[in-house]
Amino acid sequence: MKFGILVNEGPYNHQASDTAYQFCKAAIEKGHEIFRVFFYYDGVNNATRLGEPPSDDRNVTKNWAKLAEDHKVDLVVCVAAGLRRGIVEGNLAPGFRISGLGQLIEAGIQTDRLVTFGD
Amino acid sequence: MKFGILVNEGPYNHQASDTAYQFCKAAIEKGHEIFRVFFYYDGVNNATRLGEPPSDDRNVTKNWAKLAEDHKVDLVVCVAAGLRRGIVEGNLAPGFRISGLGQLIEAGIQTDRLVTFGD
Amino acid sequence: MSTLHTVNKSPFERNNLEACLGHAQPGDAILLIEDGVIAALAGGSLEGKMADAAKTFKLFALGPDLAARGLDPARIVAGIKVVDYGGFVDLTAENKAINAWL
Amino acid sequence: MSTLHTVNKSPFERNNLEACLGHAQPGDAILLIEDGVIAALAGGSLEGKMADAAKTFKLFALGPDLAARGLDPARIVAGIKVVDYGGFVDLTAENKAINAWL
Amino acid sequence: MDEMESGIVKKFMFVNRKPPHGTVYALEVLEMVLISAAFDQDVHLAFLDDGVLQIKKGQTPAGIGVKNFSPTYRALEGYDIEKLYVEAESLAERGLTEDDLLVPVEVISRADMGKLMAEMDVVMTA
Amino acid sequence: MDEMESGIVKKFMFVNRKPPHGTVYALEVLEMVLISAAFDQDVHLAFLDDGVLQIKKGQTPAGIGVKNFSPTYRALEGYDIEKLYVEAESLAERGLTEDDLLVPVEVISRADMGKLMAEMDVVMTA
Repeated sequence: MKFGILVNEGPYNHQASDTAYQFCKAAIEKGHEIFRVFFYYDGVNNATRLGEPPSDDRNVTKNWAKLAEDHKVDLVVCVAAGLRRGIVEGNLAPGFRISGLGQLIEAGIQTDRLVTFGD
Repeated sequence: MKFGILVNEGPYNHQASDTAYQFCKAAIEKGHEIFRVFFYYDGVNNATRLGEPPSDDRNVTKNWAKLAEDHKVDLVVCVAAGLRRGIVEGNLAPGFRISGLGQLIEAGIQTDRLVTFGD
Repeated sequence: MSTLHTVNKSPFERNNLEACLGHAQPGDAILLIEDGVIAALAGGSLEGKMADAAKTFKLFALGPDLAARGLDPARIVAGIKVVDYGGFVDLTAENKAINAWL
Repeated sequence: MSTLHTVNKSPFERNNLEACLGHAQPGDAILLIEDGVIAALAGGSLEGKMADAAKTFKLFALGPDLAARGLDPARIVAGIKVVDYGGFVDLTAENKAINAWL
Repeated sequence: MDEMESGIVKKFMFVNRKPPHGTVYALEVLEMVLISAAFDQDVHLAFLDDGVLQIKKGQTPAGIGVKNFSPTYRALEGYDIEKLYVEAESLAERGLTEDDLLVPVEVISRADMGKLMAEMDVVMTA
Repeated sequence: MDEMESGIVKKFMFVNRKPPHGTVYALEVLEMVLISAAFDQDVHLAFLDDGVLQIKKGQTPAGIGVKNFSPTYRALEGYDIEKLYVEAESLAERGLTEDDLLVPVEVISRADMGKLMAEMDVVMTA
């Protein structure tokens, strides 16, 4: 089955991004496809490459980047929401790309299920 | 009277930072002193210099920076919370400085009133 | 000396106002700000509760937040006084401590 | 085909679960995740409400979120089934649409 | 765009349960809704709980220093987004009536809102 | 540091009303509390509503991929932070008892919690 994922909140402050990540891992393990993960609202903050969480905690951004690398998952940051909050090409982490909201609507159309994680 | 201000949430996603800013402006107009504004939790995201909100909307970061310039307000971003979320010297907006949580406790001790704005 | 309590969330969505009312002391000031001003709406299911609260506490609502949401100060629960940001500042100065019910 | 509803906030703090229960259709699946698992706690003031809901809906709670919070699966309301992330994925596949009550 | 010519038409619902201004969700959902208009989908907007306040008349956020985006709801019709549903119980709980709303909507009961939601293919919430 | 030698001793209260793990507040409040220990203030911690879950025994967040910071509450005593208050009604509403908590606390009624809060000089909430 083909999944689209919407992440509404940034890293650490809310569990949304962690749950979305665990969901994606489990879906891939079960043989499903993650068509796209779209980061909107404060969710764009997951894509900063400048974050350095304490070494004994998870690194949310790197978790996503590794998932993208290992399983060719398309990680898309909303350009308008990112610009508002200071997530731009200059501080974008590897594995993410910036594009328009249309990519989210497209994910809603092209996938079998769209799953939202938020506050 | 001497005020300390704690901002718990980032710009745009929550009104907290806007309300804190309006509160500070009104306090200064009434002759009070804003001893320090401390940005903690997602509040550190107010200090990015990379944000570019739509031109017909307010620029939260620039509002704070102008207040700091006009009235010598001390804007302090928590170093640990900032590091976790990718707010570091490299993308810090003018008018803000990075320091430790002790600066917040100090504000609680040294001011007449500490006012918190959050989610 | 009394405490100023701030409530910034709608009582329909969250338990902040309920928690505030359960802990504030008689005579304390409670200021509704941001989405908290929704609690001030007259004619709805919370009007009785708010009218009761106005007997025990000094209730205030932030005018700019009412205006932002299109809420008419003439249509809020009796006993809630509308203040601006300057009034908010005065309330923090008049009370000993500020308890933000987040 | 039925809908999967997800609820990620505590019913003590927010109205998400209440809103979900007010709109879900009989036979729909409701999955408690993140702080939403607090609704599953047995022996508290919400147990009756949850036991009633279990008669109309298929109730689930995410095991890793229960464990994170130190909530013993043996002490949750009867009728709530515990699933892991794989079970969450299965629920999304088995239902037509997913409604996240944020 | 490819996706605009996919030929697939799904029932989309944007569920609005949060009040405007206190958080950004109302504004950024609206931006999402406007984009969706380009995809020729069957778009529904639901306003329930505090979400009914998003389309309250007379919003004047200048005093809180925030942009007034509420006139944009009036522009939705121009994008052929005309299926706006408001929950009757949510209005009543807040002492509001249909006259308080700035756009034409269909006011339906909570029970009917639940049934309508059950017909959707994609539900977007914030 | 100057501030650590100010001689001023205020009653500080850190109010915890949110559950752990779903949001970062519990963790980052704890970091704030640890720092406050260096300032020789009269520090109080209050756990009420879902905040009582912050000190629930047996927290095992490995499965959600998050660090387990709950043992840190046990370390507070070593920093001379010993005034921990838990609201009785909040425990009961959640089917919990004092035995469920991982640190020694004083369980007090909601009414007494309100009175205690009224004595504070600085109240920090998240």
